[in-house]
Amino acid sequence: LPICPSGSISCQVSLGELFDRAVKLSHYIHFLSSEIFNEFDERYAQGRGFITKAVNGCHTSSLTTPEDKEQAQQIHYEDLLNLVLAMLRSWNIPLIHLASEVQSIKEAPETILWKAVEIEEQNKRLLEGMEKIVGRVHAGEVGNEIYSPWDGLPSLQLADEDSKLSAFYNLLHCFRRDSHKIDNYLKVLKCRLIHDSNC
Amino acid sequence: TPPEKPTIIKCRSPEKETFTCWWKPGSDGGHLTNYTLLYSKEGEEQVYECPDYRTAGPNSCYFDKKHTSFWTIYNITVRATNEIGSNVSDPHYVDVTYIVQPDPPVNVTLELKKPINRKLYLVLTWSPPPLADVRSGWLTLEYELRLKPEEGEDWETIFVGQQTQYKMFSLNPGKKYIVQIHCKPDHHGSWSEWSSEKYIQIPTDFRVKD
Amino acid sequence: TPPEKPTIIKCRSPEKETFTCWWKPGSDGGHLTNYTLLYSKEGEEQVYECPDYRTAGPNSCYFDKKHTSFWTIYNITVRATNEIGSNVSDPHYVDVTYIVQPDPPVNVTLELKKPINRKLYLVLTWSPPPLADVRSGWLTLEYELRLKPEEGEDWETIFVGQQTQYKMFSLNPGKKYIVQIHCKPDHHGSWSEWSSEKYIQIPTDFRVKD
Repeated sequence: LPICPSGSISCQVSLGELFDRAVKLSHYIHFLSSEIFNEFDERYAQGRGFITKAVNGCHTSSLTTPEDKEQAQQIHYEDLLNLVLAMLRSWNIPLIHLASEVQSIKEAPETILWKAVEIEEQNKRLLEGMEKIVGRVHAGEVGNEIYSPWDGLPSLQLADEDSKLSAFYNLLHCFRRDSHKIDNYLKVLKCRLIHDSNC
Repeated sequence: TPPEKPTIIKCRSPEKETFTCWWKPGSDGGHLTNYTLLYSKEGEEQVYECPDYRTAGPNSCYFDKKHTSFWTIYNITVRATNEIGSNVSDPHYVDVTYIVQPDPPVNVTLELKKPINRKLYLVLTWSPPPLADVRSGWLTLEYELRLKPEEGEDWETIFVGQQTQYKMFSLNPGKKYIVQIHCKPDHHGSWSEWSSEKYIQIPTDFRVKD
Repeated sequence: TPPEKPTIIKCRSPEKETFTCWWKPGSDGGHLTNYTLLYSKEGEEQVYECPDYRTAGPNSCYFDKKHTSFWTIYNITVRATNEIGSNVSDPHYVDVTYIVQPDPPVNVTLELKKPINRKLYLVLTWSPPPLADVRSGWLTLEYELRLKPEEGEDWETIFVGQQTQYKMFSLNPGKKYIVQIHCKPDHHGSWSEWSSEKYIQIPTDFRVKD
């Protein structure tokens, strides 16, 4: 049990522990997002060329994110933290709808349904954690609320099955990519801020 | 007299998603006494009351997923009140990651294997507790097994990391062994209870052939 | 005749910073044929030519750090041209995130440890491949080890996560074991080749105490 220093107003979870938990969670969320994407791809997307529509079709592409190691190391850590926060916020609404709309897919297996709900819950939890970390690092101020709006709900509800499945594919493809970026950036941030880039 | 000060005795999370705290009442001073669990979160002034006094039985408070945050430290107290007055427990600090105690592993199986012209050996297999198994990437468990001859005194304990299988080569022929397994989260948290005892009789020709 | 259309056979990144693609020429139609690799990146109209045909040897294109981006799909084709005409390969779509195959781990050491009145066990340690920068957190590697008795048939494989050390308890006394380790980026990419074989002789008194 963390022994709180007696007389202190309250004891705190250390920044190092917050990052450990955030990285473990982002790793888990990306693991889930890869699984749900692969399962959906195998079951609904074989030979239907959904990838071509998904290319360059992510609602978060307006956020300029580091695309290689150098960029990830050169960007100021506060900007990278805010970028992670912006990406998580940008996915809050789409994941809520994914978890509910996925139920409408014909014969969607339980494993896909359960993962969609789990991803939405854990992403919200990671967002809570990141707001805590940013609040701790920025000493209070949690940065203005930048995020990319999402207008994809109607396409998840289309009557035409093929178009609807293509919309789901696009969402899962984009979330797999973004959750991997988030996981990667948090691992870099953890090594930079907690282990002095010497993980 | 006012009721005696209660004591918070334990808080536990079985799967890092929810948690429960239990308290032990002091004497009730001869009057009907009721108990209120209050908590605040690190860095916040606001005080909340226990969301659910019933699910985990008497003198307990159950925090469901919505009320469980694993980014913060909870400062928990329990107040006992009767018509004369009230008394508050010492604060109990909880960081959910540190109070994870999983349920024991399940489906423990023991199997003697005798490959041709090779030694007979014992294979133990088990599964994670159901609650943890579903979220394999979220709650990483480590296992430890213990065994001893049925009439023996001291257990031999072997840490096997994250594996859910173990091969035992060097066992004494003709002996009957008791085997149990328990598990723990890979970082913080505590060992589960031991799984129920399993028995295996080693045949007498279980010899180390050189 | 114009050359046959070439085929892009493989693209690989050894350390998640650069990558290389290889192609297999078709028949050259009896004329001197040269090859041009062209690529475009997701969301961009512009078409670029291979930045370096030499570093990775014949029929290859090496993309150094400056030309390597992650989380973006490269559309790559190779054109074969001779004096009669030319032919273009099918497009090969690559996101470098998914083609990382590290080199094998290095400095594999095996050490038998015998703590007083505790069982003897084997400690394996290793280091990440030199090219891989795991210090910055950009690349995170996971490891798997396999071992088998020298004359044994089937390997036993154990996933050890991100650790670079492992303790083996259940080993067969008197046996000589072969041990190898390989690694993979966490999440995506493929396993490296196995490290070179290491041998360890387990002494005969490696017995379970009653």
